[in-house]
Amino acid sequence: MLKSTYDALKANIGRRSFLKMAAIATAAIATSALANDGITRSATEQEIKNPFPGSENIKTICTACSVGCGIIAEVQNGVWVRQEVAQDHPISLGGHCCKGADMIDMVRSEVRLKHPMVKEGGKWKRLSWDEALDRISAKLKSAHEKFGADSAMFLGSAKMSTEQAYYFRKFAAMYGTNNIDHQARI
Amino acid sequence: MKSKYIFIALIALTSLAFGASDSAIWGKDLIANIAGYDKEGSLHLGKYFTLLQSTYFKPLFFGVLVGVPAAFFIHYAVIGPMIFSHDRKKIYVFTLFNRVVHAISAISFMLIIPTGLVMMFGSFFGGGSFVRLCTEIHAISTLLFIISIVPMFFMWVRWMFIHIDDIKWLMIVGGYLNKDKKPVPAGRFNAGQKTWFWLATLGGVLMISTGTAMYFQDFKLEIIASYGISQIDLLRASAITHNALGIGILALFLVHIYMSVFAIKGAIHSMITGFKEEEEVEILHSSFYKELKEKKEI
Amino acid sequence: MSESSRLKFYCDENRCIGCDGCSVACAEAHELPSGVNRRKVVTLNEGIEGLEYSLSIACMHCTDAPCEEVCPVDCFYIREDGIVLHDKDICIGCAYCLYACPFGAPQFPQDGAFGTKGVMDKCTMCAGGPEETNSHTERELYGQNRISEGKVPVCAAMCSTKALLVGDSNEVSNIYRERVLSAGHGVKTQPYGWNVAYGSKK
Amino acid sequence: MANTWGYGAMTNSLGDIQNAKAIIIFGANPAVNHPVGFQHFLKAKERNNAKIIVVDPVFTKTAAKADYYCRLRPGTDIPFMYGMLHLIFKNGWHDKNFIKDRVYAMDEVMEEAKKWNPKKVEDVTGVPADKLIQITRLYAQSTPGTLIWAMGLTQHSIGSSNTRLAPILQLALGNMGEEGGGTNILRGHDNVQGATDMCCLSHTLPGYYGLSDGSWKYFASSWGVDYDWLKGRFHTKEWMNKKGFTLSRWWAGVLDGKNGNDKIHNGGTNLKNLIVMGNGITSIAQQAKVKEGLDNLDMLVLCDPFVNEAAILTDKQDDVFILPAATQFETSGSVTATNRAAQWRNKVIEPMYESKADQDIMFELAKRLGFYEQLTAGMKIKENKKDFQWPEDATDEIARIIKTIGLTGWTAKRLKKHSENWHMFDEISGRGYGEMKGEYYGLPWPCWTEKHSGSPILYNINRSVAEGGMGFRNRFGLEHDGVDLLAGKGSAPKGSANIDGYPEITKDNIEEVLGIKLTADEKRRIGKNWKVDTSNIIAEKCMQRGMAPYGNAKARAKVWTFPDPIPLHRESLHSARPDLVKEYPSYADKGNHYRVDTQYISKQTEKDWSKEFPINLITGRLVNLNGAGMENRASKYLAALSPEMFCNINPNLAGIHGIRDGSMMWIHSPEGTKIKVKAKYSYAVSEDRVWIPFHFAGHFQGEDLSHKYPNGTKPYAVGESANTVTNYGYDIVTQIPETKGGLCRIEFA
Repeated sequence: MLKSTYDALKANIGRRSFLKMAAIATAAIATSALANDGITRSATEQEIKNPFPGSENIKTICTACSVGCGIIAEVQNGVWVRQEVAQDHPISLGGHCCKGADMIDMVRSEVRLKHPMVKEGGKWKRLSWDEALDRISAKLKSAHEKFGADSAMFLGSAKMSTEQAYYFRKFAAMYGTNNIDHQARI
Repeated sequence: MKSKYIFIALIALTSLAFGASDSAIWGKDLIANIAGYDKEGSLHLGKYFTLLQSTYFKPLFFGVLVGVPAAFFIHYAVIGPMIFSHDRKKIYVFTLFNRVVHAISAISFMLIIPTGLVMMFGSFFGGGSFVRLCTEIHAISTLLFIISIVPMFFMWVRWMFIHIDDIKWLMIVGGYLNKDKKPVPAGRFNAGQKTWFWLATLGGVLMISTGTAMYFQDFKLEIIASYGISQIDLLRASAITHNALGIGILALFLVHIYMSVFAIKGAIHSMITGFKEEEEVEILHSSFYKELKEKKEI
Repeated sequence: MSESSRLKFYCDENRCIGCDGCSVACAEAHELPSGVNRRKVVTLNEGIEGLEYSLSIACMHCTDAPCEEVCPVDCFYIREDGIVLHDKDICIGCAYCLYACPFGAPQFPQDGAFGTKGVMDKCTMCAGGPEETNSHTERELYGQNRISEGKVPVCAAMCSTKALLVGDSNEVSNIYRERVLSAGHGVKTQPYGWNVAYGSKK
Repeated sequence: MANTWGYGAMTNSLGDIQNAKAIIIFGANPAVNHPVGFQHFLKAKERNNAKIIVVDPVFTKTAAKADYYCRLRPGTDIPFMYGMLHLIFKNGWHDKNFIKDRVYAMDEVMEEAKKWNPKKVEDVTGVPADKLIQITRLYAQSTPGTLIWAMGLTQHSIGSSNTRLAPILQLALGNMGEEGGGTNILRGHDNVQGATDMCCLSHTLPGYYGLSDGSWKYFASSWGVDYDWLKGRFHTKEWMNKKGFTLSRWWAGVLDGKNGNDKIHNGGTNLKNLIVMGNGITSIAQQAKVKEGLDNLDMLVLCDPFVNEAAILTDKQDDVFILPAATQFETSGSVTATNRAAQWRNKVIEPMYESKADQDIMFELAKRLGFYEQLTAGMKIKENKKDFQWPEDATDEIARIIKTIGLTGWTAKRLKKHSENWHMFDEISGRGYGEMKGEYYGLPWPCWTEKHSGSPILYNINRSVAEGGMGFRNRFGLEHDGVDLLAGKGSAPKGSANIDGYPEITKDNIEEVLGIKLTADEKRRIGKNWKVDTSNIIAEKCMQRGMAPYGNAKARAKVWTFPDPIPLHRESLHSARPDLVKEYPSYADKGNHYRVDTQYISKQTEKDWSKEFPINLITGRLVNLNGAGMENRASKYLAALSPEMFCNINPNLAGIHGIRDGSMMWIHSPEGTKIKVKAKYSYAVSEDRVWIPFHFAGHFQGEDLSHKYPNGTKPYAVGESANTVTNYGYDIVTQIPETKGGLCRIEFA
């Protein structure tokens, strides 16, 4: 860099230097090294002010693919406020693809289905859980009696937890059919 | 290493990732522009813009803004204004239409130029909402400028072509360097006015188009893209043109005001009433005066 | 000021697979409006054997930042650690910084009627802005201030293949050199991107 | 895979790929589908100078990072692998000792491989002979080499043969049971492995126990219910033992053979009610048929956090229920990653809005159907509780029952401890430090006892059984055609009391094989064999003797119960090479294949499909979307990365059809369906094929169905579903649809 530019820049910094930095040494990790060689200093308490006071970090697992990346969810008063980096996870080492980086949006997406609905006469209608479950089970019951259990098909999911998948299989067995499947065939 | 990226940049023009949004700036041209920045064979516009904007434009504008009035101040003090007799006949030179069109453009100039200067010296005003407001005014008053500049061009263009008088006029700097009332060679419009006309109309169109480009920023004109000019380079070129031309327009705008308000006493009235003093026409537009005489219109 | 005392980004093109993890992590962490891509992943020569590369691009926090030089309202400031930041209260959205920037980093959200552009937004290296650290206003305007919390910028931390590096420029250079050396590809000491744009000033 | 050596799962782990010296990838695109996993591939490149070889019909992002890329004609993986085997055997690169001691019937594979010389392989696969030779030499000589595959290999009518030949290739090179070797199947969804282990599958009970009476009885007693009650729930007893419909063909069960559809065999009824939990059924081949199936249902119930696009696709006007299920972040439970390792997924927040977790929906339904007590009884058995706690008691129930894949060690307490301490494990080997010493991260199954370390590398005889070592499973008898199926002399895992092959352990042979004496009490408590031994005495005794409960046998290259005992090449049902169809015809039609009559040869020879539909159609994934894309298109940031459906097309091919970059085009399928998509020029595909992503829904055959979404639930991106044009064709064993080997015709729209 030429001296004049350097001076100009220096002057600018002198004028507007803004010093809000924190000790980043603790966050130094092999891959995204933020080594402390004079550019950092310890932060004052005022500077480190937690943006989400009283929040807790919950370790959980990404739901996108089978790699099983770790996710740290920062939760404040029962609201998932921020997705943190699971830098010490042995498989993902903090890494995420775009899906994993956006897991929080799966929960807080505005287009989520918010309540049970039924289509009647071609129109969507809201109904309560009780009514929905009563109607569904009545149908399942009568079909079981009239046509046999094999009139039902259960499609589970590889997105369920192991326990849920196990109970879904058990549910189908106890309904009385082997008509149950999910995504993975081989 | 470098050659690899140049090579990539060349191919990248034809085969870039989809999924990148349709933006003309941040879309598929992004990498080509990054890799090609200031490289051999590029237009170097980014570098030139940075250089000009960081180092030259502000001082130049400041120079014009201070220098031109200072020069006139000296002129006014040393030579003083021209004063023409108000006793002789008055000659009707500007129709009502002329005057309305001129008034609109005058208003737009009074809005555009100061707001433009506020933007250029934004740091002096501390940026923020005031300068942002000026930016908006600068853009909106362009509409006034557009509706005045088009009729102005057509109503005066026939007298604005170059004439032998213009060269003579330029040789004696319009006779402003002394107070002698010697007839100055000029037709209906003198060379100074002609320059101002062309700069305000053709230059104005250029200012409007470059300004519009910068205002709307992210669009794509196939006709420009087909010349291999990327959107970002178009914007850079626009900014350079806009600012460079702005210096010229600012300078002549100041001249124009000085002439009409100070250098020629009462000249401004002709744009209000439409009449010029006969003596003023006789001296400052001698060829036009002669012509009128021949036609027996006086 | 020497290069050694500056924080830098670097995207290792041998590792970047174009998964967009960084750009989405950034958008999500800072809750960016649509149309603002502080970070962008671009794949070039797609489908051409031996030539396809992906790179992640954002503000490179240049050593002598051209944006800072051209800004008519002086809204930029450079922190001591080299992070280039700007003040949105001062910015007028003139886009001069975009013209000067070699990386297309400055972004302009659609703001108000007639599709006019608002004030500039760009990568802050997760260091917020001039408002009070970790205040609500700072979060609204600039997104998270992770640096102040002692955390790594979210894009690099969440990079799926650790292609995107951030940190002290020497340190980043070292990591890059190590990778290149261990892969037996010869020595490339200076990562691409730090000197091309701003070193050319004569 | 399971039929080759015992278990059908990824043998090693993602971190272990860093130990590989060569990586060959068939029909997988980890750079897009498993980006975080792919970092280990890239590190292998840097650490070991490992070479990556990609064999794929399209040039993927993985191929962009590879050292060698082979553009294969879709559906010709078998000829390619035989071509490799041909060269390996010819040049003597195979691991002779390994084959002698640990593989059965490799000689028959050698015979078949002789037919596939490089010239012939070039003709069938389109890969130049030189390239095949170059790659084979490299791969055979850089050991250990790991072999990766995913849906590109399995989604064919010959998918099950593909997945058998790939292990055979690894066996021939002796790349099994080694660090940096193995056959590594990359699973798709987050819990494919877990849900498959729990067998949400129509042909078996959880833990791959099958549907035999013995299995049902074992489960009835383990679940704490009366076997006769359970039997009474079924239509008749025989339907207990019959495989059900699959995900890919359930619609045939609704249509009941009408209108020329395939005939069904389903307990005297067709399907009336469909209950879907978290399954994007719009991502199933032949979507027009799926729609027809949906339209003809009595009732459709869809439980999802977002609106399942089946509800949008169907024209059904009544009794379509959409129930808001909680996401996995609003409940907790364990999840099994692709490497058989479990992780505990903690609940982050309470279910939002009115959503309910899947198990709560099941329990509520069970209450109303009158079997809630029976359904939940299994959770109370272990500690004889009055009430249960979800999901911990369910996890423990699974650990108590599932012995086949060794889940005994997977108690909720241990899994939680692993996830809480995930920072105490090594990235590459998965070994624990400090407090977690002696355990591998996530306790990859088989995890034989509550103290077992987990088995990060299957069939590794260089480690003791207690540290995750084992031989191949003794699953197919002791001998076949007079050949001993147990492993050869001296090939038992390290530290084994029995250094040779030995059979699986049962109550009857335990004393003899292990060379121990059981006490009277042990004799009373012990189960009939290791698979049903809930006392876990067999596994405990085996650990003490350094032996695997499932025995130590040979892997088999020949599966005598399959239609092709030795994997054979057969052209796709819709093949672009009619000349090869004659030489390599498909299977005979198969009746009652998962309750549906399924066509093979009759479909293939119905006409010369390639005349009318000359272009290969390949489907694949985008990095920002997952499965049917339902979840990810509901995120504005992810949707913005690919706002609309498109088709990758080579500019030269597009030029012939007058299709410009960015213009719309039609893709027609042999099934008579079509989709309208945006053309995207790409050199990733060659001129004889097009590539489309399969994550979109919301449009159908050119019609926008967006108006059918309930208010405020429309995702940020909608588009044509690729599966509207995927072709007929199902695997002969598993019935996985043939989405990677179809044909199509394109035109300008």
